[in-house]
Amino acid sequence: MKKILNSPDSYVDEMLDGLCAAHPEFYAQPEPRVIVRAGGKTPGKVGIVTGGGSGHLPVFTGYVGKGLLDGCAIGNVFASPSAEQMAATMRHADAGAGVLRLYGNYGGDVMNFDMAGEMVEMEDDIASTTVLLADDVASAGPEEAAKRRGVAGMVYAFKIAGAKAEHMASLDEVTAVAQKAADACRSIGMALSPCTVPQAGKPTFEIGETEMEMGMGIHGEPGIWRDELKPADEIVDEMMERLLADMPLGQGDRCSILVNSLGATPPEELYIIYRHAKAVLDGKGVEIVMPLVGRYATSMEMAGATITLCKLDDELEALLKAPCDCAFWRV
Amino acid sequence: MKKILNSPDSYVDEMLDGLCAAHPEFYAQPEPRVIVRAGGKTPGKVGIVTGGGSGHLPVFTGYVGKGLLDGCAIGNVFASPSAEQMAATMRHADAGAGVLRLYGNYGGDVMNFDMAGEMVEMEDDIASTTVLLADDVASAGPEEAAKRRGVAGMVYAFKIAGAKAEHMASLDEVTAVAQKAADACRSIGMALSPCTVPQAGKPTFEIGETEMEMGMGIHGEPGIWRDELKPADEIVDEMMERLLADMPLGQGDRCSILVNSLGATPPEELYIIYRHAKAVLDGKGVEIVMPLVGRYATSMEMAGATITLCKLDDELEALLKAPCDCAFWRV
Amino acid sequence: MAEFTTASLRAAAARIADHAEGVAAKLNEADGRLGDGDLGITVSKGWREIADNAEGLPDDLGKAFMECAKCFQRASSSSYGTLVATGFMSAAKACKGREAVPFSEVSGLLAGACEAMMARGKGNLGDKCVLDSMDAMARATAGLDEPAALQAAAEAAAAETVEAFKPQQNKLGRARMFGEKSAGIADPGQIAALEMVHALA
Amino acid sequence: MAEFTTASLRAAAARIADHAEGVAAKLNEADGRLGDGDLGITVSKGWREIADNAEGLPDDLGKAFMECAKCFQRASSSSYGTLVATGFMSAAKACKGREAVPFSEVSGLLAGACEAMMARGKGNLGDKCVLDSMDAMARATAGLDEPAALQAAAEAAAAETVEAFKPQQNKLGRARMFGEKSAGIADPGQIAALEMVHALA
Ligand SMILES: Nc1ncnc2c1ncn2[C@@H]1O[C@H](COP(=O)(O)OP(=O)(O)O)[C@@H](O)[C@H]1O
Ligand SMILES: Nc1ncnc2c1ncn2[C@@H]1O[C@H](COP(=O)(O)OP(=O)(O)O)[C@@H](O)[C@H]1O
Ligand SMILES: [Mg+2]
Ligand SMILES: [Mg+2]
Ligand SMILES: [Mg+2]
Ligand SMILES: [Mg+2]
Repeated sequence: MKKILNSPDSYVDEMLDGLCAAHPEFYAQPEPRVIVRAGGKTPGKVGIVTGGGSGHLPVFTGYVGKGLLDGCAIGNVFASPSAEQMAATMRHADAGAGVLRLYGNYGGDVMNFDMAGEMVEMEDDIASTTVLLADDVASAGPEEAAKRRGVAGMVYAFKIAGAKAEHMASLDEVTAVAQKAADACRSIGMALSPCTVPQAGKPTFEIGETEMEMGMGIHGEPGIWRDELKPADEIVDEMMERLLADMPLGQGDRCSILVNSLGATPPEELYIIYRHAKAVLDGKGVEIVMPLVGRYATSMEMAGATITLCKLDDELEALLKAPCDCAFWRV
Repeated sequence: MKKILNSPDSYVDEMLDGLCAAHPEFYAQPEPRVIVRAGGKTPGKVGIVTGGGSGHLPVFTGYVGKGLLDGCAIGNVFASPSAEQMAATMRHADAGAGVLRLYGNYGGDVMNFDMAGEMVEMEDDIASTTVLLADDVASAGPEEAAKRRGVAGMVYAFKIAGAKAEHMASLDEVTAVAQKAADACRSIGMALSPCTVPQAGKPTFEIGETEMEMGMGIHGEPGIWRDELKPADEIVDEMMERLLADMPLGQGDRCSILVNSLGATPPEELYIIYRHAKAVLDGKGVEIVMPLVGRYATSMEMAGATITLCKLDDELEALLKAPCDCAFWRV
Repeated sequence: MAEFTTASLRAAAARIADHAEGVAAKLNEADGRLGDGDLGITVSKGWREIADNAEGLPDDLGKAFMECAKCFQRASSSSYGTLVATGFMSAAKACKGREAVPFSEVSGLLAGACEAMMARGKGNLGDKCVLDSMDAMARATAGLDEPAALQAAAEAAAAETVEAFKPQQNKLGRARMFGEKSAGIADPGQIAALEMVHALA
Repeated sequence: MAEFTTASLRAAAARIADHAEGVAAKLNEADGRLGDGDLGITVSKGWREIADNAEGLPDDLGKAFMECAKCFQRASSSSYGTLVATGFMSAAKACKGREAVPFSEVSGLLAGACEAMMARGKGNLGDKCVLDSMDAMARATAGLDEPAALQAAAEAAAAETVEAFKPQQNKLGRARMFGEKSAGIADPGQIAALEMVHALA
């Protein structure tokens, strides 16, 4: 296993220690596997919490910060945190105005977060709502869109809901705009090489020396097809085609686009991808607003990339452009 | 070759097109392979230029921006730009107060930049100076320190010199503080896996499935030893020992530390490294100022990490903390 | 009329925990074929946590089941862990305040757990998952009130469920992503259910 | 007294460009052993660029050499490319304003180029690099003024240099990093120098 670590069992806890030690101005860990904003809470502000497996930095933990999230429950690499940890996160994030649970649509996470919601409602009288990200168009057809996995689109939902909450909107309002952002996102990924989950010690999948998989998930979930690696522009054409088939955009539409590395793929190659993705959108007369290119939602050292489109209206655009601040993203 | 690209020959130019298209507020490309600040120049400000091979984003090009660099000449992956391109960059960066050439100590780059300096002095009457980064302690002993390679330490030099120039200091002053920053930096790297230069099409070096190389350079230059991969804390102990042997730090000293990924190594593992590096410095009573953890100077998809220490006095600390803004770093 | 108590629960937990450790590798492998390969760890860790805390289980069966739920969930938060915990919680509600429960209620407890697990995981019968095992066991044990007969009926039903669903496609959880490829592969959660009742033989 | 002109330069460039293409793979390989494996590309691309622009070279040898420098540097900015360009620039200065230069000056031109390349690359004689070849050729050709004799003396000197330095360690450029491992491996830049004179045989 080619990873820099001390022991698979301490990977996540040492990572969180290091994160808080490096950025004490952003992150605090009031109890194990729970990260909240270092500055404490703003009374009356809706709390936004997320949670999920480790191994996706900056997702999920990294996006705790001003104009973004209030708390995050952290599981082992690619594994759900427990309902108890999620409940604890919600208790820390609640500032009297209720809590939005905003996270990716994965079976284990959903069951645990639902259970956590019931726990804090019963025991702590905390009102809470759920918005699930289900943006990966490769993971289910449009007729089963609710079964889709949540991937990089959650970055937009964090940003937009976070900005709304910062404006002291109510839980219903924050929930509504988070849902609107989630509904406006479509993502698709492609992978070139796997990553290694420390506790498993071996690669998440196997793939030939010159193969790529289109539509693969961020934990190595199977995609749509596997074939010889194609030229960048052809890959982008297919990705954009599948995104736009699911959410048509044309003259007069506005969107943001996130070209995201799964980890190993360098920014050089993301810019090659962006160059052509922009050409595709330009060709359709779609206006690009605040494009994002970088490592926003990763799978440790996996090679590959995802493209997310987030269709914007005036409200979403204003919230996307509102200030935010964490160790990984500042607007 | 597992890379997302259209053709090895277009890799760099398409990357630069995408970079400028994604961040038109930061970067402009007035002629091929020359990147300058989008906003134009500030009359009377010293220009700071750098240059070197592609494949190290954010180094070099990414650090063109306010409070940082004014221009960058870009070569093919891991290859020097030509003297002519460097001269062109200097002409674009000159705003009447002269130009500092600030870059890494690599034979080809030095010869070309020297030649470029002579060209613009003769033809354009531009006064210019040179400061070389030679921070890699693994690349030569202290008695031959001037022969050392420049690696991630250049991030500190860019930041500090850039802040000084923004204060409208003279060429001599900017040069002096850049040299002071360069002298205050020590770096060391370790690599787990190679990367692939598009035009070569094969990995830069070979290394066993469970091996690491201590002291390896960012183009795969040989290091100090190669052995079985060790636990993170042991790796950090050895790296810190070698850095501190070259530049002792103790009670009352202040430094910044950069824990940098060479590309594939994920932030999770950088935080595991940071956690222990901080413990080492804490143990010596050294105060850490503005630690940096992330991908600041990379080798595309190489796996591995570097640690840089930058010893600070009041002047360097103030300049390090001064505002800066580019697509990859905002302070 | 035979009844079960917290003592019965303690004995069962010890037997299942031991058996689960023996079949953990096999369950991991089964889960690896249709998912992330952690099911053996989930089941063995969950039951070990209950067995380790068995001495302290209160006599009130409601509280004892609730404690089991917490143990299981704490030990593993993968889907199966949460579902098992949900089943325990449903039993906790049904047995609240009682120190002995007639074995004739087991069928109803299984049906109640199945329903709670459907609500928690938003799954349906026929999706090829542990719910189908729970439902089959609940139906097979209806009207029985003798431990050995209950176990035999439940095990037979669990075994039939694995075989009956094997040719079908998984419609739930990670395995759903495998689509057609999942046909012909036994559902790991159903195998785990079978192993758990088998441990009580 | 034989003299050389821009026409001689054109003829030489064509011969070296052709030969360099043939040995490019071999030079890449030699450079791969002590560096980044691009020397064959550098040398062949550089000379091809000169040969392609040979027709347009001016009769003023100073300007012609300057044009050669620009061609070489444009085609490749790896160390060797910049060093060769530097050598051409030094020749350009020495020949400025002349349309014919006696072959007896070749030795001096080589020495001058060597000096300029030392200044540019901050290398020293004995560092095991192309400078040693230049110096040896300059010394071996001293006093000669006939093309064939010049070529023969230069080639012999270049060949001896490769062999003489092979057992030593490289003290310059990328190869320096290989330390002791570089002893026993011929310096690629010295091999390239030999191939260039050999092309004129
Ligand atoms: N939503 C669900 N409802 C009911 N059963 C489920 C559900 N999701 C998964 N399962 C069952 O759990 C088994 C997998 O459990 P586990 O390995 O813990 O899942 P994961 O590791 O994917 O979280 C499946 O074989 C299936 O029987
Ligand atoms: N500073 C220098 N001074 C003189 N010769 C040098 C210098 N650096 C390299 N060389 C010569 O150039 C050769 C390598 O050239 P090249 O492959 O172009 O270098 P690189 O690819 O490392 O830039 C070496 O074998 C050596 O003979
Ligand atoms: Mg599983
Ligand atoms: Mg799991
Ligand atoms: Mg070379
Ligand atoms: Mg080179």
